[in-house]
Amino acid sequence: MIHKVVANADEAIRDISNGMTLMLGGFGLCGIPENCINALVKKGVNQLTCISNNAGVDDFGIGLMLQNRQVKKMISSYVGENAEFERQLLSGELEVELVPQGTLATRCMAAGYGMPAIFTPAGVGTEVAIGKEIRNFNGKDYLMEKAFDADFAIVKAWKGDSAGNLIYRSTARNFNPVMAMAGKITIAEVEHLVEVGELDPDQIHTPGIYVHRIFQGQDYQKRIEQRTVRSI
Amino acid sequence: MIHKVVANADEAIRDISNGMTLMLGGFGLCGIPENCINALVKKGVNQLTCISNNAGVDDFGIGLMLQNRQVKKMISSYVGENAEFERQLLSGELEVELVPQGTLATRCMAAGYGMPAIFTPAGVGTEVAIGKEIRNFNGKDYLMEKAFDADFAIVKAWKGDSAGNLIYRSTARNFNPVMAMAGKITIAEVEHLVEVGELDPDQIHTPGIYVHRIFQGQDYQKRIEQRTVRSI
Amino acid sequence: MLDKIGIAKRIAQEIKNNYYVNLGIGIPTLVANYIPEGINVVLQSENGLLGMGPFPIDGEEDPDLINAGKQTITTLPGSSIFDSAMSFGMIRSQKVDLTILGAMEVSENGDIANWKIPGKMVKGMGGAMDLVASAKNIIVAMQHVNKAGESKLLPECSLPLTGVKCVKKIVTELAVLEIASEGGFRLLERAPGVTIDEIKKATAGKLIIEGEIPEMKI
Amino acid sequence: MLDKIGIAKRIAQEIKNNYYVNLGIGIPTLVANYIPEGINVVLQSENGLLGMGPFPIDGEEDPDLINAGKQTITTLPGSSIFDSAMSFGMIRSQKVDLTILGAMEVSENGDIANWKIPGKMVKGMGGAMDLVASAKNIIVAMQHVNKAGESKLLPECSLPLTGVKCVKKIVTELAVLEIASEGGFRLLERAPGVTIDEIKKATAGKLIIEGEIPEMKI
Repeated sequence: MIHKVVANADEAIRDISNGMTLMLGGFGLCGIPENCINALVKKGVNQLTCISNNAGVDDFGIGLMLQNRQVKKMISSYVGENAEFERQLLSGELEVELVPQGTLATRCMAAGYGMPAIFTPAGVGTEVAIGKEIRNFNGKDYLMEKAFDADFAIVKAWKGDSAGNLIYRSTARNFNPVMAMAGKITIAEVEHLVEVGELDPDQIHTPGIYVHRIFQGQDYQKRIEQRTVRSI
Repeated sequence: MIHKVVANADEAIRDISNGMTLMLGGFGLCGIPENCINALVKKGVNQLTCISNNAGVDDFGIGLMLQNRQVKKMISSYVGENAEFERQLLSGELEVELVPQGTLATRCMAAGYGMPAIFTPAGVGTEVAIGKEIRNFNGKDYLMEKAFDADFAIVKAWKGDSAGNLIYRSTARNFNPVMAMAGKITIAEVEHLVEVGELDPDQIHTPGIYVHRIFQGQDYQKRIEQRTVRSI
Repeated sequence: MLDKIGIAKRIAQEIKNNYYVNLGIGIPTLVANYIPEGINVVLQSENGLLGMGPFPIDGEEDPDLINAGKQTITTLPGSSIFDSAMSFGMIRSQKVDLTILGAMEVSENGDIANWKIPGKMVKGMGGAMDLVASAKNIIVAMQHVNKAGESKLLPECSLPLTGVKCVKKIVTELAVLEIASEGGFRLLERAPGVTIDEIKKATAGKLIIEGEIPEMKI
Repeated sequence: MLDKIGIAKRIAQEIKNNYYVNLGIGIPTLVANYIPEGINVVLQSENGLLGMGPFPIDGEEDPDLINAGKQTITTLPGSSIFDSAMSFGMIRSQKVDLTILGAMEVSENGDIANWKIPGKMVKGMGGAMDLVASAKNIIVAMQHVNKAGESKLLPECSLPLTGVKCVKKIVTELAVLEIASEGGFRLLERAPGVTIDEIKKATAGKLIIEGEIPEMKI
């Protein structure tokens, strides 16, 4: 087996440099690579293009990178939880490309599956379609959307082994598997790093071939954005 | 939960009729829907188009349907284990469309993912490309290949629950998950049918939404095509 | 006139046995509470869950288990988890029977706008564009008029579109309407105590009224 | 002159540490037995397995666990299983470092034919077309001449192609050759005891011989 373990987030992101394109897994604050985001903030690398379904909140997740003015451009589907984001966007400091959520996921998958483009009906007839090729199949119009091209994909998993195999937990899976496949270099942080042989091959969500660096994450906050409970 | 259980293979295939297009899971004889194939042979339905990576062997798997002259056309990637197949093909009794294995899998996935076509470099410059649109992305040529359109997909899983959720075992997974997503109606036969709640939601390979009928299979032979062992 | 719960209750009547349903944020989320007895329904949450259960009881929230509105939720026996690509794969391939979502505007040919107010609001479309582009059946849950008192049922949408010619039915505090195939809002039911004139006044797009219009049964 | 095992041993020297490798049926399968000590390599089997282990011991065959040649195999610690779409996804996205496969013919510009003999053999291409269209590095393992004594290294392939301009290197019983970027088979090594004249005689395509040609070290 090929050994992928690095010591920590700082080592994992050591060669991420200004101007690069990063994919960051997670949906809202669920399943986000907390350790790597903190390390990126500490490192201060900037002019980044970030592909992530959301942009965190003001004081957590990608929101921390926005506060720190490290992000040149966000490619996301929904960014509505972040006042600083909205300020930078309306002031023109931040470029934003809004992408339908399924298109975002599928453009990641396309990269990981070696497919240069995909067809989707999402956005036909809307401003998302502007400048894009439209194609009719069986009487229905589809947009041609290109695979993403990211220097690094950074994902968070529940368990991982030293060969880079990953298992996610519950809806913290979300964008993590499709982004893990899509980076030129993929970094995985995990809550539980185990030895090879401890994970059942049938249960692995991301095969190790897609993962270049893996490390045991520390001090996960796993914040809840909308704590909602029922009365019994 | 929506209840998908039927009594047996005969009930599951009750409305498969002459001239239909079927997808059949499996790779070689590994992970094939043995019960449904036997029921199709018994029913005698014919003029079928079968999409399956392989065509079985003379006396097992899809080979039984070929012996019985039920197949009008095979769409496969590799058919080299079947003398009756070769005879019918060379005599012109059987139409055959040979498709690169990755293209076959991805055309199934495209159907299940609502993508009308995909791009792949497989077959560029070969006779597989004849009549197909070629498109250059980033300096490389790709063929546009269409999603399959199948009346029924018939798959075999290891475990399944009454809501149609499926878990495959080892390399018997192969084409089964991508075909399960692709049928207008999907039939799953399983070695172990369990109640809802017994399968871990994180470990389900095929979510029940893709499966319309499920039943507990009987008398699995699980033949080995190439028994290969090592001396200790 | 209906309140939000009334709208949710009326929409719940549209859910048929053995449906897979995607519920948007807001009123649509409330629909889950009013699904009739004996109706089997599986809720899909586009962040990657089939078989969404109720909110957890206090103290059992799991930060790894949320719905598309980022609310803590639970699973049910028979639930399954999957990634975002598969989630929208099943949406695009029309395995989801019914999508219920909110809107800022609906046009008389079934266009919907619900993701952007130029210069003012830039939250993004999330999964809405994928859902409306693919769903077999789309019901919009919304108020008939906006806070300024202007109709949200228009000849044409003024806001950037989410999708075109896709809405099938609209349930508001005043009425149930369907988009006629030839264009126009066909009035199907009045909310309790609401007159046809009130509905006419609140509808800027072409309103089609044929025969007796019954009052909703909630 | 090498036997099949010799060819497999020579090819095994091409495998670098931390490679993911896909081995075709026949001689390529044998390569797994001769990977040098200290070289970490993970074998991919395109039916859906990373981390292919050796054949099982007698009595431990599992019908659910086979390789792309339908042989019973085993997994190793760190193995993973996936479906056919993901398997070819990782092949197309060039996550597999090296593909080793057999051929009926190779042309001097790197075209390969290995799936069909019109009117005679119709077994199909299996995964070969996907592999050759995408792999970063393709090594062909084959006999230098066919059973009729005709060269399989040709100016142009006569059989239906599997892929174009994709082969990087060829290892036969006589020689190691690479496809020159300007076209032609550049002779890199002779098999033990084989003369340059023997290689010339067996090579119908353009053979490029520059400087001393060393003998292989097996």
